[in-house]
Amino acid sequence: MNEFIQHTINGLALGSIYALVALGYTMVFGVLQLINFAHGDIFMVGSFVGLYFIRWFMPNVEPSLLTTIIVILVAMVGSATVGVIIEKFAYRPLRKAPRINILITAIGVSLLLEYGGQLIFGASPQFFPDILPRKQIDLGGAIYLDSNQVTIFLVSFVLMLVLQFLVFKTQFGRAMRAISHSLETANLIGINVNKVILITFIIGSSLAGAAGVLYGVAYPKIDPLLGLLPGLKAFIAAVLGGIGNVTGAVIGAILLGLSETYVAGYISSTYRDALAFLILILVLLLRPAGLLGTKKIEKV
Amino acid sequence: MSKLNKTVLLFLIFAAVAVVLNFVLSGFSVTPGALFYEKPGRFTGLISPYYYSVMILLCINVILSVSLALLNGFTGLFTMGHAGFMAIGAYTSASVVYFLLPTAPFFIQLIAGALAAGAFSGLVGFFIGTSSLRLNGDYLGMVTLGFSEIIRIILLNIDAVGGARGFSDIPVYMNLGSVLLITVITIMVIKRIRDGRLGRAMLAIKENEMAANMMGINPLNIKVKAFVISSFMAGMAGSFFAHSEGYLSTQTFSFAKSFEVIAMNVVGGLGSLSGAIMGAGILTVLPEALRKVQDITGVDLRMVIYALTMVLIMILRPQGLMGNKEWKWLSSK
Amino acid sequence: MKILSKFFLLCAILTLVSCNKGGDDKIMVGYFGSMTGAEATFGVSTRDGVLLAIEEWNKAGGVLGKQIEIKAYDNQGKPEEARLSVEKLINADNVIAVLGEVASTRSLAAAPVAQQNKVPMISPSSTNPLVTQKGDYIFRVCFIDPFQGEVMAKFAFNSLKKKKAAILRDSKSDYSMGLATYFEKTFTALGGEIVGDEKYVSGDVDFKAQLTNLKSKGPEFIFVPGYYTEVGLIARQAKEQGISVPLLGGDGWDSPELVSIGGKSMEGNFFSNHYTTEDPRPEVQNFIKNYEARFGSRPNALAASGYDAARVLFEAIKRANSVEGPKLRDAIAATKEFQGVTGIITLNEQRDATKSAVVLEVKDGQFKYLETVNP
Amino acid sequence: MAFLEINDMSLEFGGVKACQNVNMKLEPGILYGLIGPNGAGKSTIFNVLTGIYPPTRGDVKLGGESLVGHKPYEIAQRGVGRTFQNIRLFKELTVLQNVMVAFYSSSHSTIADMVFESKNFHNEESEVKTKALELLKVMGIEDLAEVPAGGLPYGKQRKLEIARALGLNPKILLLDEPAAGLNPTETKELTDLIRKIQKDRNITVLLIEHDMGLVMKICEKIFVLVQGQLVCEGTADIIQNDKRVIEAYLGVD
Repeated sequence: MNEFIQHTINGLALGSIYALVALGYTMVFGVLQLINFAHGDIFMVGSFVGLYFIRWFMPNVEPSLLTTIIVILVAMVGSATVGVIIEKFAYRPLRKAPRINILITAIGVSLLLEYGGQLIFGASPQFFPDILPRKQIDLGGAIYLDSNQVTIFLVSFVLMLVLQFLVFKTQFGRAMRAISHSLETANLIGINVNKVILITFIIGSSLAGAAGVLYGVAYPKIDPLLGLLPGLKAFIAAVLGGIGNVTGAVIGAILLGLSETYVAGYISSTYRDALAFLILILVLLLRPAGLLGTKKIEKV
Repeated sequence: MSKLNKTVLLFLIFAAVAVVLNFVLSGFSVTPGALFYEKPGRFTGLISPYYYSVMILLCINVILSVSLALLNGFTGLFTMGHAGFMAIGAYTSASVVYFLLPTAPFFIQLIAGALAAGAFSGLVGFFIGTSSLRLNGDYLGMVTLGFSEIIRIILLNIDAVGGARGFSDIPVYMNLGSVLLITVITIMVIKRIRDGRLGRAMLAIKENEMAANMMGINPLNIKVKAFVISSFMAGMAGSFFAHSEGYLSTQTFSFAKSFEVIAMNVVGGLGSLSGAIMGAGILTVLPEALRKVQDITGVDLRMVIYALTMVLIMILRPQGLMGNKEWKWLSSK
Repeated sequence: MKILSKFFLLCAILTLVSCNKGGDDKIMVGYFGSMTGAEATFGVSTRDGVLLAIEEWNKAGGVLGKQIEIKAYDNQGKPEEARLSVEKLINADNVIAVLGEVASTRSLAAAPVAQQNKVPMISPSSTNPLVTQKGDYIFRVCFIDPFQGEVMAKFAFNSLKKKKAAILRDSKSDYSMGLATYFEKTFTALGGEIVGDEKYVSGDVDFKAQLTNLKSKGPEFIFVPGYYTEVGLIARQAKEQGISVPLLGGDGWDSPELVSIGGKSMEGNFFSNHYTTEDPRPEVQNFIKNYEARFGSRPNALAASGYDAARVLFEAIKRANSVEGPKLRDAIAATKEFQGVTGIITLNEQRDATKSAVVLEVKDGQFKYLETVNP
Repeated sequence: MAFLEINDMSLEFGGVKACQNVNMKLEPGILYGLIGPNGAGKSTIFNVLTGIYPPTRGDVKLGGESLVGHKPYEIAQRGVGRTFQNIRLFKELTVLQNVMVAFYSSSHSTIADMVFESKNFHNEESEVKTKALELLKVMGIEDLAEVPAGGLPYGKQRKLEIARALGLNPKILLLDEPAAGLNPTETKELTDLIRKIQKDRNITVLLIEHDMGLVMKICEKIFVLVQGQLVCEGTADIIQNDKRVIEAYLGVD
């Protein structure tokens, strides 16, 4: 039983990391209907921006909440810049192209960031410094909770609420939803489509940047290929929850994190990734709209 | 003269050309093995074994690329799981030859291996196809990617085929002549399917599935057929890969391999058979040629250039190098 | 159309041109490794070790009066690329010997090519026994999985006096699987007990589920025969899960990054290695000093192995007084008590290095020498 | 018993009633018209007939057999050909290929036939080609046979759609606003053509059209659909004098 509780805690923690990445993923998909393969790599860029910022400007800083917030903000700016460049130079020229072309471009951009990253940052894994004060909480019965796990869980939950507000309560959110419904119509009713998409990219990418730093805090080993798997997992999570749906992304991510941890705990970790893909296949075949996808109105 | 005979004649001409080419390139050896079904032991011909290997790899990539073109280019099914079918083919063929026919003559191994690989891969293709072809566009892509990764993870956990250690000591017997011949046959088969009623139905589905449906065509049936044919060929390519490498590891069949085949189609031009061949040619030769660049720059820029090419082609020339056009010998008239 | 065919032709010409032959005044040595892709760090470190050896020898006048030149090809971590690059090294670049690969899978893919062409191949750190069984031109300068597995089993049982072990192995890595298997064999033969056996996949970052399971089995230590890329995180997460028993591992741990990633959680863990930086032998101290000067970082085990593989080769060329395949092969095979950084190397009948292993403890962020285990 | 029957058919989308209790009986060899204001559900009836939407209630029968539950391609194979309001051609295929596609289900060459280019294959291909060319000739676009369909002018695309539908050798032809977007000359030409085809081949035609003049001129019997309900049926004279029809068209406007 204790083991089960520990697995559950770990699964929730893993899920909230996926959720951080999935939120940005689902935002971009919601507006552009594009599987932004490069999202995982923008997330990687966020980690590295954070790392280099710490190295250059605050090498001997003591772990504190303030430091973490500063690093996160810097990483968000860095990632958003990359996101904007990608949207302007790679995706915008293809706005009217067949979807497959855009998807292939996304794959190309993703490969470019990964291998470019290896050239710039080096291929070796690097250590991400401890910037967040952490504490081990003993829950008794040999069950442990790490303060980082709680932080990340809370951050993803709060971000979800913020996004939810943004999408449903603001002028910008209305414009986003209009574009998501139909790009042409949105254009006709006077929405500046390019601007809204650009802002969506900025939000999505800076979310990825924040996630990148938190990922570094949780798993302090970062390398240029780190975005690949979390990117795919985040996509799976988003599909599971109903792609384009903010709440769905978080729920999907938590469910994915939990099931992966249970499989690794009770069956074999070798099949952990296979399970994730199996979930993807089953969801797409049996319920392509995802768990929360039925309510069309909720679609971003 | 009936058309069937013409096909046979064409086959014989191709075969003769392939054998002569292999003969001249590899080593002027006249044993039946060296002529038809063995990897030459010594290279005294026009090219070194390195180029011989590159050419065999090129043929394998062409088979992969044109088989994907059947799905991607002609039927409009975007799949990202070609590496999975190749893996099934490679491991099936290697297992059949290694465990069941270790002492059989090379040409029996070749045929049995390739057929078993194609058949099993086609069978898996049938099941994946029937279950997932209701989906369209990127979702189909993601599902096939998922299947392909699952196949890879399962293979990694089968100890009999080496698991993480890899499958070694697979008999090596790939001969450029036979691979070349099979490659040309594959191209012709796909060309002829494209030009027949099945191909027209595929193109119709790609253009407008609803209208095709209203013209009495069962889209699911056609898509499954395309899927099975394509996976059969990818499986065969896997078989040739296994027996030209002599060694298999699941690392080869990650989704990077699937992307590579997609890139071949894209570079050449989606929807063009000639484009698929050209794309395979460029993406096989270019990385090798870029080794020279590596000498100059000191760092390996190959993968970066590769990725950049993919993006630039999509932006500047989305129809690929060939567009919809075909070389004369592959055009439908 | 015309432009297209021209482009095609250009590609073909580029390939042809890219085959250049080493001049008579140079000795061409080939290296192949994974220098991009997920395992890039291994290939790059090894290449740097090889480069250092070449530069040192060239500064000292080269070998047989000629300068040594290296041709290094990336294989992106793919076995088929590994095979192709060795084909190119041997047939197009006419190298006299090939150095590589780290991963046994890629050495296994490439070895038949070297064997068939009678060009010696020395693997710096492929530890699977099968590699050198590919033929009499295939060598290695590292010890093999069975030996290292044995070393740690004996160390745990005899020196640490622990009886209950758990294993956490990398199911995607042949190296890790091999070490775990031989560790298990020796440890149970000694009378120890394996209470838990879990797997992960290299590239994973979350090991908590496996650690939770292992913890519940109450082992006295956990054997983690993986690479430093994962072990640092495993150690961290083990502590987070309240696991306080030591972790044991193999030479894949040896990297400065291990301690920076693992931090305090790495303290008190043990691993077997080829050498210790405390070794006062000048080979070792000079290597560390020069490597740091040249590449700005401390060398890891892979760099040291690459360095040794290259030097074993150059010594053999010198002794053979020839670069011809068969003569060179014989000279390499005759390597005896070579003073390598990673130990005193003697190649046995199976063309594997027999050399002693050392056990190191992580203490205050340093790798402290504990004991030497002889084969 | 009528040749094509729609019995008490209703179709709802999540509570929205697209069609309500529609009853239609079509006899062989007659040209029918289906008219009604925008959004009356005319195309929806076509979509039910061709199997795109299964009806919520009621039945559709062709030659006494129910079509409900059959897939669109099965219904097409039974002899229901159609064109689309928003043209759906295979744009990248040539005009000739477009028509040849329709012969898919009536031809038999196997994959082996195609691969070996057997005698069967060649005979069938040339037969299909001849037939397809004939259809193009009927529609007067045979000179464009090798042009990609997407490049045709609008009017010709409409004609090609009809030729393609005829390739199925249909017993009943459903034409969804074939004259939409055409100028008066083209409309006149097309009208004559439709009548000619219908007479020559002795098939049933059901025509949706906005152009009242056209419908009144050529249709032997007309159905009027208003808000998903059939309000009137009969000859042009009856329709023109029906109160409900006048109301629907004039009164509401």
